[in-house]
Amino acid sequence: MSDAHAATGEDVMTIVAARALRDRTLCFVGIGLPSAAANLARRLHAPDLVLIYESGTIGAKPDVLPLSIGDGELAETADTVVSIPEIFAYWLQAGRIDTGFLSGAQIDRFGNLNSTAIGDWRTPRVRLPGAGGAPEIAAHAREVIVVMRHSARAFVEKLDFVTSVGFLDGRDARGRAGLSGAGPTRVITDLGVLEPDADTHELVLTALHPGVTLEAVRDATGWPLRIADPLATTAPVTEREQTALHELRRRTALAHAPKAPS
Amino acid sequence: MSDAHAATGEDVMTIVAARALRDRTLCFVGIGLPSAAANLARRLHAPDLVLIYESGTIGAKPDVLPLSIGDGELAETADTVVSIPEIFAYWLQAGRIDTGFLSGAQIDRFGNLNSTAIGDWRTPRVRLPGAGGAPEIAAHAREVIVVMRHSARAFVEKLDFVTSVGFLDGRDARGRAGLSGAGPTRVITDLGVLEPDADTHELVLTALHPGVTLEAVRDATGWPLRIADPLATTAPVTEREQTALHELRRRTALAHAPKAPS
Amino acid sequence: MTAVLPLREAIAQHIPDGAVVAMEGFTHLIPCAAGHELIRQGRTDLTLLRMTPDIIYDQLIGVGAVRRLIFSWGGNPGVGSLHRFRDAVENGWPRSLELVEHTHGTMAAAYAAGAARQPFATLRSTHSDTAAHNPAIRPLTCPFTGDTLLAVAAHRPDVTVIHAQRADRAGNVQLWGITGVQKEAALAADRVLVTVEEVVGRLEPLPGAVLLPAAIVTAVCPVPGGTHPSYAQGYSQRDNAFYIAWDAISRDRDRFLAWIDRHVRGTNDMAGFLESIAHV
Amino acid sequence: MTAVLPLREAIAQHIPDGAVVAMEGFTHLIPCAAGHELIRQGRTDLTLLRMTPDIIYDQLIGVGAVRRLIFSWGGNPGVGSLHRFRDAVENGWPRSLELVEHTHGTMAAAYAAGAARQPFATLRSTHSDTAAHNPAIRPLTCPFTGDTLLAVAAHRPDVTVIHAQRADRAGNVQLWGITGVQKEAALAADRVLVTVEEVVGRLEPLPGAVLLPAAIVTAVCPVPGGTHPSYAQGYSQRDNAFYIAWDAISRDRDRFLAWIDRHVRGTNDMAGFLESIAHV
Repeated sequence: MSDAHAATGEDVMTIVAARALRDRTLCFVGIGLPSAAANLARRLHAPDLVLIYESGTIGAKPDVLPLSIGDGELAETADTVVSIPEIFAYWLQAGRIDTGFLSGAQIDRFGNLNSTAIGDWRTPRVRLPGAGGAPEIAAHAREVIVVMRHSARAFVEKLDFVTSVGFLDGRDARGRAGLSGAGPTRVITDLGVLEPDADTHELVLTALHPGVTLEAVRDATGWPLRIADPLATTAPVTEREQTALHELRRRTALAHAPKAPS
Repeated sequence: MSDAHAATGEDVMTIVAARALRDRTLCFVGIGLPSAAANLARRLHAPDLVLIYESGTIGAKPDVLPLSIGDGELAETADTVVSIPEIFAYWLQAGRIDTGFLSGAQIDRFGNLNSTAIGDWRTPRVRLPGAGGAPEIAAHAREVIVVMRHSARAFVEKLDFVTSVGFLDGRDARGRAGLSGAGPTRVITDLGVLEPDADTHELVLTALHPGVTLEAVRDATGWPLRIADPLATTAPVTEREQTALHELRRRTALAHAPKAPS
Repeated sequence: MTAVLPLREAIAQHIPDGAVVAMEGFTHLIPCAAGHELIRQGRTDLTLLRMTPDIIYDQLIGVGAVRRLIFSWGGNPGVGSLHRFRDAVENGWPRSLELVEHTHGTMAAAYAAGAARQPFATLRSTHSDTAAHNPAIRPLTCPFTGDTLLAVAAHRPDVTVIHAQRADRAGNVQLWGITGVQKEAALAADRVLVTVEEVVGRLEPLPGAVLLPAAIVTAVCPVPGGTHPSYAQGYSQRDNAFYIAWDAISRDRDRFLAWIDRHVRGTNDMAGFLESIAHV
Repeated sequence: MTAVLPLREAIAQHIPDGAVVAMEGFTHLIPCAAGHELIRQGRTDLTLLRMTPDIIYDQLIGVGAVRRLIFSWGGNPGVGSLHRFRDAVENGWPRSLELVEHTHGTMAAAYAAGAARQPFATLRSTHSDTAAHNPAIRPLTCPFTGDTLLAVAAHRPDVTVIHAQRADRAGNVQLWGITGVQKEAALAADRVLVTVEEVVGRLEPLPGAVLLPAAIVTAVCPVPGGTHPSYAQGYSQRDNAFYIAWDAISRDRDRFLAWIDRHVRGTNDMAGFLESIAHV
């Protein structure tokens, strides 16, 4: 791989997330990295991945990455556009989504996420945007992929607010709560990949990205992190993956560049 | 009025029902006489009457009378066509309908209607089509106009089955049941017009159609009928009304005549 | 993903004896060809759902294919009674028919709840006796106002069958005109069979059209004219004369059975059926 | 019936201080001109509802017009925080802001329940703490399965304001593209104000278009470009640069107030606003 195309942490997260998407499945997409990953997967191994954005566009096939969930191109290229109540009731709650992406300001060892507030909800130190559709994705998607940067401020012992549930307090808590989806099956960070233990459902580090040390991951995790044995190394980013991602970003930047005044 | 255009009982019911519809209101229409009355009103005094059929067509403007609730012309001339769940939840239950029409095999003195079964529900002597949307019209329309032929078999002391509620057992029973609409504000028959007493909500004969005797109405009513004092006489059918109705029926017959084989 | 296959195979594969089947269509787009195919294949013990069972359900009931009917209005629209339905309910002929009776409001809400995979829908009570006779409808107290509302158990058919104007080869389905409760009925089912007027390369978007994504469509079966005597807007006209004629055909048990033998069991498919009734 | 009138009059007539107002739009078709007009007319003590409060709500919060916010996601889409919203919640500036917080699912269901005039909607629990902090969401036991679901009290705004592409002179309103929750929000309200790109003689039906019948529309106000910096598909482009620029404008209290004085209070209408920001 040439130096000009060296993979950043964001690149690796995006590409590893894209790899996790199977062709001909339904993927619920948010703006930012999830959208990049899903659209990258469409250009690589999953041309028939069905993209559903919470704005109601089913089967959107954008040529460049949307800047917002409601970009016109999503509606124009979709198989159909339905209302928000319909997306949430008939598609998400109904359990039709194969894969949902989530992120958050904080995550705990059971994959629960906070995107609401740091500090007390009533008098927060930092007020975050809030739930959006994340709790529905967390509860109802058949599986959830969490994508977030690894840091001790984000990977915390205890959440200030549980916006979106992972495995609650672990073991069979999620099943007992009547949640149909499998929960977060992997957490992809800029350092590695975490997956839930089959019994306890505690997140376990299962892979390190190339060049990342175990110590770096431990330092960036706010709880005593369990490590899989053997611990895998993520397959390196291929030139094809890196080129496809750069090309997608290049076209996106071009399309969204401010127009000259008319 | 010429003999060729002598008004039948059906004509009088249709025309008196049409007169009851105010312009620029929303009318929920069933096939048959209600549809004829509503479309006649559109051609007489209520050109901007909004016709809503339970098939989901809002603002249908058919040129001839539809043969079924789902005729293509209803969809083609409507302002919009919405789904059945939407018509029932967002329009009917929401109380947006000004006037709904109902009929039935049986009616009692409080305007309750049976269109389900004669005899026991499990082992009926005569099985009727059933509820359809009638109970929702009865409960949720702002007012209901009942149109049915007067006979002692139909105007009964006690219903075998209450498909659609009028004033339940009278007085303030309807209000206590939490029903928002005003209930049946008039019952138009081929003999006259009945309206609920303001206190007891028992149906009272308030008008006789021209040429009909009080005795004929009493004979055709299965309970001791209360008579308003003074008792009005329905304004005679005008030539304009009769002509408009005949013209509507003529065009309808022509439009629905079997086509020659192609 | 969606299979495009002949109706006969789709019915054979997906609708066994005893299945719970919704064949929806609100006057428009009634999937009659699929009903005939169930009769030809001798399917029995079916639980059928439909808001407005009409002629095709009268036929299925009349041949004894139906054990239970979940419905809200059973008549021959604009004509009168369904005589086979009445004979089954009033006289148990050819077998007794269990009724689960709704109003249109509760029936539509039950499909919508099924489409959303929640156990029940909530709506305002109409105080109809209909609800009192239906074990799938129960009172529910509003936790905010204390009002009594109705809870209606969700419809979750094994299979929903509908007819649409068009599908593409990927299995996306497009229907327009009066689309009734078909979207909800399809989304409420485990499997969805769709007969269509035609399969096209690309579905041109149309005003008022509903699109069912291929992801929820199990099988698409090309059956031009598959709604007869109903219609498909843009493709066929409603055969009003047939609705009227059905009254006499269905009134008499022997005449009905002879009609079924000749026109349904005696033909192979919708084309054969349409040919056979054209020469009566 | 619907009145066609200037936005200034519609706001003056229909939105008093203290009103409960939903100004909906899901990234597309956000009724920003109406928000500016509320600021110009000095409206205060408003309860505002919206699934995705963004820049226009940030402005209303920043000038102190809002007492209570009912919402599910408050951010500058694709950019980051809403600084005026954060300043109100974190520091009570310029006044404290009461939050009633939903998830998108409960928020959408609450509008749908309001549209149907039933006291609450039912849906499956997501076990989010969000519901636990919202008194308008309570547990509900399914009378069939015993499962615990959520009951969400209906949204019933005094006024819903939306922006649409077109209306006809009778007051029928047509919108297309991403139409979000606007139909439900409109049907849930007592009064409905609609700003439109244009009023036309006849609304040509379009694929994917939603039509709101005149019967539910209180007033139509022609405001071309009334969504800026959002967009109206077929009429305008999203001003992405403005969303990015808003981050710096809104981060500082004084700069924000100066901006409001110059571009909102210092202009008479959307045309004036667009002119004023074009020359920055």
